[in-house]
Amino acid sequence: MKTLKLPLAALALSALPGLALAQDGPAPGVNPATDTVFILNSLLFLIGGCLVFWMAAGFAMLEAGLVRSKNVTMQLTKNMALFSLAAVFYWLIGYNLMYPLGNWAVDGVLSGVFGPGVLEAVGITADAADDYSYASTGSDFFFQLMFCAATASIVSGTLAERIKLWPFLIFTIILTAVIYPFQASWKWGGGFLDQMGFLDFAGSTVVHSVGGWAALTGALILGPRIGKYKDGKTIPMPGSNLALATLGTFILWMGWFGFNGGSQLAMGSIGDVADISRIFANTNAAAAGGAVAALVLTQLLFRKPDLTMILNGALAGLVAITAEPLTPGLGLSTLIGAIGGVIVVFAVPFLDKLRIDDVVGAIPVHLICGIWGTVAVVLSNPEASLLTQLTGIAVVGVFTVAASAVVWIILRTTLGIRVEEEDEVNGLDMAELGMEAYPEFSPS
Amino acid sequence: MKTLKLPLAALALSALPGLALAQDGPAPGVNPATDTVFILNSLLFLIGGCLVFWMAAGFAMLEAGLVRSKNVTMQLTKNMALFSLAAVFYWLIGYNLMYPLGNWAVDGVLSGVFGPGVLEAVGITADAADDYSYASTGSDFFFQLMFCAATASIVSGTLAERIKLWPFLIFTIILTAVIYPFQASWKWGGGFLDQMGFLDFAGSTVVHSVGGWAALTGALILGPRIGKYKDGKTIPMPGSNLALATLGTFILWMGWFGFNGGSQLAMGSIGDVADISRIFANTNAAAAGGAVAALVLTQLLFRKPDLTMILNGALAGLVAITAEPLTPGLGLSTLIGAIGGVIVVFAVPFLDKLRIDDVVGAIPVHLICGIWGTVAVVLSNPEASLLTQLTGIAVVGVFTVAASAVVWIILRTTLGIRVEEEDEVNGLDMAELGMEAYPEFSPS
Amino acid sequence: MKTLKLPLAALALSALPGLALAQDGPAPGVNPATDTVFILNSLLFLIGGCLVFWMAAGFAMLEAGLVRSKNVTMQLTKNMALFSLAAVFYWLIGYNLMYPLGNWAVDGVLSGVFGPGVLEAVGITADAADDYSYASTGSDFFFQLMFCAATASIVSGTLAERIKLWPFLIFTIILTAVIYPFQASWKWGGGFLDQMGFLDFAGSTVVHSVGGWAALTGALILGPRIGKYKDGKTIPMPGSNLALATLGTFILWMGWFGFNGGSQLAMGSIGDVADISRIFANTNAAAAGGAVAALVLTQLLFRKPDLTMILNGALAGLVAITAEPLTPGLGLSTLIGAIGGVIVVFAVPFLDKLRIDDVVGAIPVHLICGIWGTVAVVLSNPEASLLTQLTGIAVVGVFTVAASAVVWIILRTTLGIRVEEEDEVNGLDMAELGMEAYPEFSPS
Amino acid sequence: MKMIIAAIKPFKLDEVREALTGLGVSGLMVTEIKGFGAQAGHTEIYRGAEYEVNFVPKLKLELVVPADQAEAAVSAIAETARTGKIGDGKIFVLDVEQALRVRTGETNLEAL
Amino acid sequence: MKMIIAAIKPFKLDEVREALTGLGVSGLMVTEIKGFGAQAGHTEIYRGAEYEVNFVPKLKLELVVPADQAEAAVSAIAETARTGKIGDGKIFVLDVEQALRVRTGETNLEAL
Amino acid sequence: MKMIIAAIKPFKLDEVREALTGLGVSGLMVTEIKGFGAQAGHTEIYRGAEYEVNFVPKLKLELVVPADQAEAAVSAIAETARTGKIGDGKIFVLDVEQALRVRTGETNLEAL
Ligand SMILES: Nc1ncnc2c1ncn2[C@@H]1O[C@H](COP(=O)(O)OP(=O)(O)O)[C@@H](O)[C@H]1O
Ligand SMILES: Nc1ncnc2c1ncn2[C@@H]1O[C@H](COP(=O)(O)OP(=O)(O)O)[C@@H](O)[C@H]1O
Ligand SMILES: Nc1ncnc2c1ncn2[C@@H]1O[C@H](COP(=O)(O)OP(=O)(O)O)[C@@H](O)[C@H]1O
Repeated sequence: MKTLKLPLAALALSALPGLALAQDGPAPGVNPATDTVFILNSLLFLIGGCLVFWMAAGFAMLEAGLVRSKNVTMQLTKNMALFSLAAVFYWLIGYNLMYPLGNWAVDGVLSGVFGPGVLEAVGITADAADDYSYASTGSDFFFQLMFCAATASIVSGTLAERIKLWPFLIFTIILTAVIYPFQASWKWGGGFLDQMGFLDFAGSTVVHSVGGWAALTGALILGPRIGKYKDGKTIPMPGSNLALATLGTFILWMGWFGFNGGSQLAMGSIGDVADISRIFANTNAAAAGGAVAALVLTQLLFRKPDLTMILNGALAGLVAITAEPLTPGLGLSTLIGAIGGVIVVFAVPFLDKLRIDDVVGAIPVHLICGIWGTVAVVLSNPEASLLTQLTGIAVVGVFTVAASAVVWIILRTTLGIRVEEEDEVNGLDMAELGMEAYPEFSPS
Repeated sequence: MKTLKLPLAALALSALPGLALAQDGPAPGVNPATDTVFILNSLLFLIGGCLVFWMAAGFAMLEAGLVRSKNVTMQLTKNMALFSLAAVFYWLIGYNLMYPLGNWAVDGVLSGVFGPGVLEAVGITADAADDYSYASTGSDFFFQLMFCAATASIVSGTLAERIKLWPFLIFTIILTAVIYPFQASWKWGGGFLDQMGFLDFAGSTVVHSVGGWAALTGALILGPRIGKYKDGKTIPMPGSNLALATLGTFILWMGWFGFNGGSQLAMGSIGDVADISRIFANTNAAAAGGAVAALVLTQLLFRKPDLTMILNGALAGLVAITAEPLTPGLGLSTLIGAIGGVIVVFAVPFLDKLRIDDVVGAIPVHLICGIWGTVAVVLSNPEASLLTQLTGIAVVGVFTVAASAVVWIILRTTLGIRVEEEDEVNGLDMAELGMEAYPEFSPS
Repeated sequence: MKTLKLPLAALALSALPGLALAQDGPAPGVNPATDTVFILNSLLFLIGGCLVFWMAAGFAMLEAGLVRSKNVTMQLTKNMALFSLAAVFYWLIGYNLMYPLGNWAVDGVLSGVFGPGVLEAVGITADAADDYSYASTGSDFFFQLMFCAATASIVSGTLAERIKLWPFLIFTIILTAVIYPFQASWKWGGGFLDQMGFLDFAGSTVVHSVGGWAALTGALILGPRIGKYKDGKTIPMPGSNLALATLGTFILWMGWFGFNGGSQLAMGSIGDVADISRIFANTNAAAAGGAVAALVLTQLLFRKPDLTMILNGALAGLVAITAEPLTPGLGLSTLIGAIGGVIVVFAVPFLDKLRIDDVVGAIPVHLICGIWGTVAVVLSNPEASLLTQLTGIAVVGVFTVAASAVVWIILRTTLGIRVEEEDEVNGLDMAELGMEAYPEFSPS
Repeated sequence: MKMIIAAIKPFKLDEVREALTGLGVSGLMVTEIKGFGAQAGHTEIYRGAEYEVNFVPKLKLELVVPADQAEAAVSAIAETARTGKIGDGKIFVLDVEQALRVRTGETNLEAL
Repeated sequence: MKMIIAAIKPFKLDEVREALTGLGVSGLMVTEIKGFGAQAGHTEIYRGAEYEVNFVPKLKLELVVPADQAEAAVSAIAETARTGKIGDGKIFVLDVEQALRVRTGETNLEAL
Repeated sequence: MKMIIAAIKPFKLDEVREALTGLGVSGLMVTEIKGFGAQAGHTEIYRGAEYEVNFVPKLKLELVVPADQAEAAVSAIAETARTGKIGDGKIFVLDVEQALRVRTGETNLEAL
């Protein structure tokens, strides 16, 4: 996801100039060298996509651990459902909206390709490949779909414990079918943000801040949970299961290797695989930096380390490095991540001060650190311009907030988005689903 | 697992005709091109096998989440033990029973190769490879073993909360050593089902329905849990931890990419890797389709979505696409999965009506949707014949039910298979293991 | 990790003699054949490293499940923090200390390279690769880092429920920055243990016994938990969540494929991939052997199978096969693992008899079975000498115990390492962190 | 009014509740407890160490009934909770001086 | 001395505790219970099977107060726990014969 | 007969149980509770927000003993549960009118 699909593919080809001659070898239609490039690129997407898929489980566990037990079934249901709906609607609409492959309805702004994504035929040869110099379409689709679903997962955490199931799912559909792919085409589809030089390697802005903006907009329109703010004070509502939350964080951390590493978009040359290696190492360093920063800072500020902040810190580091996991060294990556961790420790109580109720800390992690990461590209990538980065952040932010606000407000005025007060107090699990996550454990 | 091992390997070779000439290159014994095919094929099995291994954890978590807390330690113990025993006995007996490699004792029916599986020597060259045109034997064994273990995992869920540990484990041994590999040789070992054109890409019938039939037979012989059916009504016995059950489902979903993708059995050509990509995308689409169908249908039928049905729905979609994850498009895959989801929502209460007590819904998911998936091959694969598919389903079903019934009945009349009534009421954990899974949580 | 980095790389190259000629092909700087070797080797490290990373989550879940609920948040915090600190300090100090690449300060004993690890530049070509015949430095660093972190994870389990957070983390820093890499250089950095023919394929001694020795030293200095031994009897303190513990074990089992498989250090030839396949199959067999042995033995000895012992048994099998997962056959691997399982069942109560309080059984699993595995190399590898193996075990043991003891004692006399008695009784979660893992569940 | 406190085997809850409802008992408080009594005392082994299991899971029921209903309620519980095996439980009766329904402020017999 | 036993809705705990502290009540025991009463009885569906939900989560408070404080404590609980909706809970008062503070050995009124 | 209700520190359970068994007490009901009392009240921070921890984990013991054993049982609990630190707990004694053993139907003193 270094850049859009087609140009990169062209680049990959040009990086292997001499290979063409192998074509006049004896096996018609089989060129071991460039075939291998195609295979390895596709393999990168399959492995990477699998890891990013796994992040869906990470979000589910993180969120299930950070809500109160009376809302756990609902949170699990939302995460299962949102991933599945994303899979359906990104295929039906989003994929082609995101990758016009040069066919713009409005140049650089709106894809001219509508309708479901279509894979290559079974058993293709080089001639039949959609893009022989790149990778199989199926692997690309699989990989890209997972990014779209990740965006939606971000929203569910912030709005937990008070939003109605179906309105939330309808928002998810619109987010994954339209909002996410529409803006993503501006960068990764080769649109105007890409053309102006905006850099976002794996999506600090395109994925994370978009999820964060949608979550923030929803949180403002939805309001805080009952009892969260009282007499100017924040009332903690501790998560029901920190073991699950920690598991979720480890899962996300693991999945991020696929998220950032797969965004190299190529593994067929030694340069590419060495770059992917840098990305893996840097991604890990940034997560570690974020966790350590939050550990130390909560000890200093609060006198006791706060595990939930450490988890958020690791994720903050991961989001922060996502816009540029390739060019920084290990030291700078650690630092970029650590600043992410610091941001989170201050941003979580700050949002509370603004009475913006973000149940799992998704806004600090994905939105604020997404912005930080996008800005931080200028620290190591000489091709980045601060102004362009800020422009990209702003354009995506304004669009996502506006689009989300419209959808949220329509949903609020039609179906309503907030559960009944009594249902919220008793928990969404019994009220909306009639099913407790831990029916035998003590009633809450 | 598209077809049996040897023929396919031959096919893979023939697809790369021109590569032979590379042999007269300068490096004696090293042929970069075909070596790479061997490496990539083996790598596919290793990655795929690792993912299918992971499904063992998925089954364990799903089942631990869906039983009552007083039986959780037992369910975990069964899953750990069954996987380990499968590893031992598939190696000792099953692997060679399943892959006669042409040496039949009874032609097309019973392998003539008995005894433990043997791997290639350390540090082989092309000449020493068991099948240079295919993949390393170790990778193949590793991959196939995981399928065998998955079959056994299916049984443990259905029979949970009332079956004695050791009789269950003895059944597992016989299932993994004999029943599964014996019937699997008919298709994947190149036996009579394969010869008659029966198609089962990754095992809707060979794996899932076999596990399902064995589970069904066991459930009939074992009877329902005490108190499950009273005065013609079904008494719900809610699972103790839906977060674990959801985690298990995500794990299984992830592992299925290896299950179906690895069953392409080759990754050394662009056609193969593009096919694997299709399979990944289709597998994901079917799971999503199943989950969405169950979500919508439980909302419509029961007025509230049922998370446990959504989880079953996703798995139903996965089982349904397993017989043919390659040839359908994304739309058809989604549909095949969705029908799986619908099946599950109706089949779960239907089984209850028949007083067949299936604790985790394994029979609807693996057996009924396994049949559905095997039939659905005809929707997209022109080589499939409905009659042949039905024949395969029936042959495997009759054999598995008969063999399982014999084993279950012998076990019942010798060791007994059902725990004492009091032990069942108090929970198997204290009675059979003297160990609670959550000793500090509230007593149940 | 078969042997040190450079010599092996040279070996890998020499194994592909004929490939050199490809260099005079037409594409300057691109050699499909050897490039592919570099790519596949790096890919092995990336996939392997990812799997070993995942083991960090496994340790966290295993330990969180085996401590009492009042200490779960602390155990999670320690595991998150130790991994993150290991990532920082192995980079800052450990990596170069471990891999002198021939630059010794004290020949064969102490690396002469100090300072942070540095990766290759972005977008390298063959000429710019640190070691074109091996793999990318980033992938190597990523892989090696995970081994270092695993060593630290072992310690946290043994010392759980009574050690102060910060002193423990300071020990972790010293362990990962100095103790582990220092001794690891003797074998894997090409130091004197390697030169004398000591064999430890993936680290039964270099990783597992080191973690185990450090844990044992800590346990002796720290003392047992309050109330663990009373009137000459051992008082069980059952783990709070066996589902988590089982999940952790499955995660570790999965991660071990990367741990042992990746230690082949090369995947670019058919010999290497077939060896990796052997390793995967053997690793699985040993784990299964360990689990089955513990299952059967606890049934015989205690009349009821003990799930926590079965989990330890699987891990014991994994540790035991780690010193030599390549040369044994499947039968011997199963046996080596099974003996590990037997060891654990006897060693756990034996340590209790000595009043050495090891909360999760890490000393039996990692230390004792690490020794067993290192000795067992002689059973299948003709190059191994029993005396040399014992020498290696002893040298590493004496060093690690001495170094750890110094650090633990300094920590004890300065900061203190043990929490207040009252805090221990009430649980570390409230006392040291002010945060419960399961705040809504029943008070403990 | 009397408060009846009963320790019963957990799986008997529904049966007992139905019997009590049949008598017109209108409310109940159920608590998960660990019971110690004649039933306790078997030995288990955890990681090789023997220990006594002293407590078994029970449910405690508490219900307040008019004095004249107490006898019938005690009998109903005793009959439905009985399995004849050790550990069936105990029933105790205490005097209650006052009762109040929060929602309405009704007191004593009207509150039940 | 009197023991006041109250079943209340869980989310009312903090309010009730504050009201009681205001009266000078010095201690409290809180238990998570399942309550059965007029509020119970809605139907849910689990995996296609209908069932009655008979029990709802409640908290049980137990506090021992000097006899002359009992009235005030009962009122305080009743007022703060009231939502006016079904299921608000019940309060019972029992007589206590003796009290003892473990730490000091103080007894009866001094022990409270 | 008397019902003794005691709130104690959780880690004291085994000691107290043994002391009671020594006296011939035959049964016990143990409940996990959250206690509010003099001990409560420290401040913690969760995600940057301060809050008071008002409740601490305690165990509640309930046992019914013959009237003449009550004194001894109360003393036994008080002595073994005492640490001398705040939060050691309270013991209350209530009168019990009736007792019944479900298994046998025995009543009152025979039922204990
Ligand atoms: N004296 C008592 N005071 C309070 N609870 C008791 C008493 N005796 C028994 N119990 C409760 O009743 C339960 C059943 O009693 P137990 O002695 O085990 O069986 P049984 O009543 O059949 O003799 C115990 O688990 C305990 O909870
Ligand atoms: N007779 C009773 N004895 C003991 N507890 C009772 C009794 N009646 C009600 N309760 C408790 O009070 C709670 C509230 O009572 P309920 O009848 O549901 O509502 P309301 O008090 O508003 O009529 C119940 O859940 C139950 O725990
Ligand atoms: N008046 C009371 N009524 C009921 N329970 C009480 C009362 N006072 C104290 N308790 C219980 O006793 C426990 C210990 O009391 P606390 O005041 O904290 O310490 P101490 O008894 O040492 O002064 C409390 O947590 C609470 O559960």
